[in-house]
Amino acid sequence: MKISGSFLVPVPQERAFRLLQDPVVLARSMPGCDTLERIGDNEYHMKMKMVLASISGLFDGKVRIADSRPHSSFRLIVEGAGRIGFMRGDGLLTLTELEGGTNVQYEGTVEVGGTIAAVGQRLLDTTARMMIKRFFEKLTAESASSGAFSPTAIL
Amino acid sequence: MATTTTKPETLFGKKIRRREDPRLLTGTATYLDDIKMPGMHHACVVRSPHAAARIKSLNVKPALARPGVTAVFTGADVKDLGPIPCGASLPGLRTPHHHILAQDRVYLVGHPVAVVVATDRYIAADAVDLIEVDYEVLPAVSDPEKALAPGAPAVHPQWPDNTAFTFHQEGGDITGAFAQADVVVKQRITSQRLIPTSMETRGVVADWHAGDKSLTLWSSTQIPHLLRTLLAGILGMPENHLRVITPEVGGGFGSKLNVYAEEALMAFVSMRIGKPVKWVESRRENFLCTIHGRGHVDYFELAARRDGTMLGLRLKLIQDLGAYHQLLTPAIPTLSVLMMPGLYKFKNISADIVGVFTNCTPTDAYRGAGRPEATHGIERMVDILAAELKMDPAELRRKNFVGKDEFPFQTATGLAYDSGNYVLPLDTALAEIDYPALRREQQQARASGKLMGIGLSTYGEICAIGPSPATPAGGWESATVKIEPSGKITVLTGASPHGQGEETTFAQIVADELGVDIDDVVVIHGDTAIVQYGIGTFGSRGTAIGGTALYYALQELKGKVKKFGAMLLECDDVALAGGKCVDERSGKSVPFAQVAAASYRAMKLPPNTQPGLVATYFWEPPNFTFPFGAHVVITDVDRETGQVSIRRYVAVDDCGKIINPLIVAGQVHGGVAQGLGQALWEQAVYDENGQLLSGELTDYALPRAHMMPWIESSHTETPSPVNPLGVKGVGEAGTIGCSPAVVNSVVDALSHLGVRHIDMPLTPEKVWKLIQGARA
Amino acid sequence: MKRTIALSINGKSHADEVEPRLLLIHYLREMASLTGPHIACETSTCGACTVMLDGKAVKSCTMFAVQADGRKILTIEGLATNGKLDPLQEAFWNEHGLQCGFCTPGMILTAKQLLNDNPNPTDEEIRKSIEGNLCRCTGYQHIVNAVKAAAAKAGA
Amino acid sequence: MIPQDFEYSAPASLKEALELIATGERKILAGGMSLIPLMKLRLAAPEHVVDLARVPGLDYITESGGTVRIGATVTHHDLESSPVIRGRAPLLAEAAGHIGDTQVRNMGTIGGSIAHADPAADYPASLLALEAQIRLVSAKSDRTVPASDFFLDAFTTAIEPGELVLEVLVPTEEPKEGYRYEKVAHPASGFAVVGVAARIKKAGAKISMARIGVTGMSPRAFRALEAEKLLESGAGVAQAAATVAEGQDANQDLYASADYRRHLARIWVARALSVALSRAS
Repeated sequence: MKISGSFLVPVPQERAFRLLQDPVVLARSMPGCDTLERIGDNEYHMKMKMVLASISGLFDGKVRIADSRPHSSFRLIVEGAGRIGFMRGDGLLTLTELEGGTNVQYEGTVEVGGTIAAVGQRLLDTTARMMIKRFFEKLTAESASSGAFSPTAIL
Repeated sequence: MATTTTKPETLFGKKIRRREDPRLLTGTATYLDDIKMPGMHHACVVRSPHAAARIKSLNVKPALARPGVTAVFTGADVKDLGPIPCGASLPGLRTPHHHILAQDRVYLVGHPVAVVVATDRYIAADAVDLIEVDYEVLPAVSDPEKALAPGAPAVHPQWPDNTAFTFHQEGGDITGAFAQADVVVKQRITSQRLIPTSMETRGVVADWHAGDKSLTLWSSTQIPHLLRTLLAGILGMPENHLRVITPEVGGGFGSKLNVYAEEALMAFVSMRIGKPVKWVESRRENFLCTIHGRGHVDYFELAARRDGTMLGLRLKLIQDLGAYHQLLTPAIPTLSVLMMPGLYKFKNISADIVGVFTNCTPTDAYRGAGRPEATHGIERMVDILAAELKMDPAELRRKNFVGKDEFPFQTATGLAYDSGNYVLPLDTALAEIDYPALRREQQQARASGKLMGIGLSTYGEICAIGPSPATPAGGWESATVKIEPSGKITVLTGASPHGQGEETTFAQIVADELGVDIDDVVVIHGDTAIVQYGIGTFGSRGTAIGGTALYYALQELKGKVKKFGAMLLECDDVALAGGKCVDERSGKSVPFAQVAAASYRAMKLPPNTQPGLVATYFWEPPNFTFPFGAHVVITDVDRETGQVSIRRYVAVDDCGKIINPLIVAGQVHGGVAQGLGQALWEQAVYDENGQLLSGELTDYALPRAHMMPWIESSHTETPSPVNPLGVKGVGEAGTIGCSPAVVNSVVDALSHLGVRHIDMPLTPEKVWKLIQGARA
Repeated sequence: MKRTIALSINGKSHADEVEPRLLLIHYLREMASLTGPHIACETSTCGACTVMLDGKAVKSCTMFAVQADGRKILTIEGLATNGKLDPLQEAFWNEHGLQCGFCTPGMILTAKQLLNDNPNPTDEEIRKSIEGNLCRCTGYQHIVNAVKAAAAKAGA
Repeated sequence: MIPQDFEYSAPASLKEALELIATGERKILAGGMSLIPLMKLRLAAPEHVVDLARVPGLDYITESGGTVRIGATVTHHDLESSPVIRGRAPLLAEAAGHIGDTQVRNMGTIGGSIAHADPAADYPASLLALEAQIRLVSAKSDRTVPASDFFLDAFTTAIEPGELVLEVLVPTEEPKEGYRYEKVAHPASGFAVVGVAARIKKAGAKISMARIGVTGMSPRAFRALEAEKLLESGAGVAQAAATVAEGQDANQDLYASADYRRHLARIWVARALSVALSRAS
């Protein structure tokens, strides 16, 4: 499944780039993330509990940052597996400075398998976009300690 | 005793309500999951969530620690058992070794990796979640055309081109036909993957008797005897130590015409734990692990003269095989090739099949098995040609039909069509709908911006599969008929019906032949310990071949009954009527019960006659049968949304002689429903990584009551000369005739917008986009 | 923790200890030995498990046995009275409203509610009422005929 | 097909139910039509399930002072066939008749359905168009939230931990009003690909009030405010309907793309409005 969109993060580009790669910020922003432990260069072990209304599932997986071109782009790869299936998101994030913040353009693919793929078809796209939206909203909240802009979704 | 000897009314052709129904209507039938045995365990299979992966490690300890879990078995435990068999043989066929459980690699989502055995199905389900499998995910391929492209991931590493076989068939002079042609129309036509979805999923109960080293296996299958033979081979067990029983079977449609890993696996488990064990497939497993149907990408080229004379047909057929061969997987597209000329008399064909491995569920025989794809192809191509030539599609068909005096008709694909009158159902159907008036209505509708279409399909099919040379396992069928000492009649048929109603139609045949009350007849099937060997129910063969075997067994038996009757009545010859042997000259009679008793008591025997009244007949058919028909569909297309609605569905089928019109109507309705399913709603959708996205009934759309049109079904009757009953078979007709009629109708509705072809299913969005495209 | 439930099934009282997670369909089939209701999906979409709960058709696969505590259940096994088939069963038989028979128990009980609520339904109403019951064999046409025939007989 | 083990409580009073759900991870079971399918697939695995079925007095439908009150455990079937609903909130009765199938309507409840907030559920469109209110109670609170503030996102509502839906309050429709619920159902799941609820009041030849709710198209059901405004200021149905998808994120799945869903919303809003108009007097 292809997924793309963009989000305005209300901080300057350089800071946005750092925030997006900061494991502490990532851990707080990724929906359901319980723990994020460094296991290598730009690679982290992650445990998350995805909760969406009645649906919940524990995932164990990895977060990896690759092809990092400071301040302008990088790839974020998130993968996890659990009893209800597995998921793998691979997205290229491209940052451009705008007035009032940084536009983060994302483009990539989301793959799922197991029960969530078999029965979740109807809601997969909606859910994936919702999770990304939540991520950027949390990220914006995290960034708010220094900036005072409100987030604007331009999905 | 004097008696009247007027011939009683026969039951052949009568609407007899089914004798299997009382148990089904009251919930007292025994399906597989209804079987309960003392000490029975429950098995649950651990399956791969990945379409291609290496198994790095497998930890079963946490599952074994769960109270109630008896055993867990993995690939290592079964590595020495024989592979799941493929019965098809084609030159150069590549057959991957199909283990019962994955060894070190998985090839499709749902690939069985381990089996958990527990005292309770809830515990088994819990324990599955406790098995830890570490996979190294590998690239997968799910689209057959992409699988053929250079550099595609190899489904089986030893065959990087993903090609299981190529097959060429040619008849006549195809080059000459195309050279002579004024017109050549070409079209890529797909027949999408479908999921058979019998309402009852598969299931197995296995019960090992250590004392006599024998195994009883209940399976929801269409082929108990073949299963027994093949299973004995997989298990390395003497065949006569294995008994296969089919309980009530809740539908099959071809999907249970197979030998599956779980059948061997449950046998293995029962032998290892020394207890009976049950496995019942979940619907998701059914979608992932039971065969799929269709899966064609076809490239057709049809050559014709300007006057509409069709000259030749070329086909390149790409068959999505899935990851493995099941019992008949590679053979199915060869059936398509056999039927590719349809009902038309041109004698030049060329076909090339490429069988392609993908990381998907194996395809195999699903209702129609290769023939719906062929019929869809030729019937679409005829309409495309009609549009090209600006000819009426009915007229073009009439022009090219095999004439009714040309039978038996030798086709370019090597078949001999048995009998037919192809114009008759077409004309009957067109008269029924008042075709000229509808065409006028269509003109007016178009003028006012409305979209309506009239679609025809004149289909032929190849039934009563089939003569033994044409089938991998023998194409005959068997019947035993016994008059018991009490005079009651028992039939043992090698066919294994599962909803088709042969307990009734066969009893009708017996009642007519022996002149007995139908209620005195019992038809038994589906137990290898009781029934002589048989082939099974599939390919519209149950009545045409199994019924004929019964007919011939009855002739033998009648001869014997007459001998005993004549002996008792002290005359030369007797007639059978009213449950009696009657001496027509004296009017004296003796009831069957007395004849039977005398034959078993055997105080006195007619000359050269053995005691008892039993006859067995194994009938080898000399040919297939070739039913045909015309389906006409009138559709209205919502211009704003692309929604297709069926205004009328008229089916005129010719399946030869009809034994029970009620049952035949049911077969037509059900067949049409599955054809409509393909035409409008159903498709198995995989993503690029081999995940089945239409993985449950919440996404895979089966026809529901409110989605179905009223089917106006009628028949013409052209007897088959192939068998003495004159029957041809009807199980698959509705499915084969339906899909091209629907698509032709919708294309007809949109033809003035420049639309020439639409691939199935005709989802509203797809149709809407075509309408939008035409506007742009 | 197991709980005791007491309920009436086909007019008979039953009391059993069950896990809260035990689905009603499993309770009926495994503990009450009533195998008429069937399981044909796991997504509550097929209707093969339909039984009547206090006179209303429900999917017994989408109910825990504990939810049925104190209530009245009718399964297909309880539909015929004193060996005499219900008019719907009789009509399904006469009209060939079944082939493999797997969906039939659920189909009949859903139709039963329809005829209770609406003794003289149109074709369209019949089709809508059984939209939650999948049948893969019949194309539904003979089922519609059967329900109409049963209604006609009741009205006669 | 087999849920994970859980603890089960069947409180006999509302007070007891609210105490039970006040702490911990408790899942409320009403008709079970949304929850149990998820539990069978183990997509939901609550540790503790609180069954509201034994709480007396939650299945009422009453009407007084221009408000219809619907208790949380009223089933779709009861709603669809209730003379009060059919007479005073017929739009809701029409929508209830489109939910699921016979069996689902017999078991499923209005409280359970709206609390689950499936983006393709049928009720939200009608409740938005009817300007209904939802009363939420907990052991410590009792508040009423307008439908427009209740449905926040896919599967996300204004319900706070410890709260449950007690009742739905629907202002009665006037007899002269026209209404319509239209639904494009997914052929397999029966869920709304797009569902449209429309209400129209006329003053002479003019539309004096229009209310439009749309479900299925986007992650949350919404009111087509722009279209309502246009209609009330004299615009035609086509012109108003053309605006409904504007500014809305659209769902997509195997069956229907986002663009097609937007298109369907426009078409069916127009069609629902036409029927509503023809019914208004």
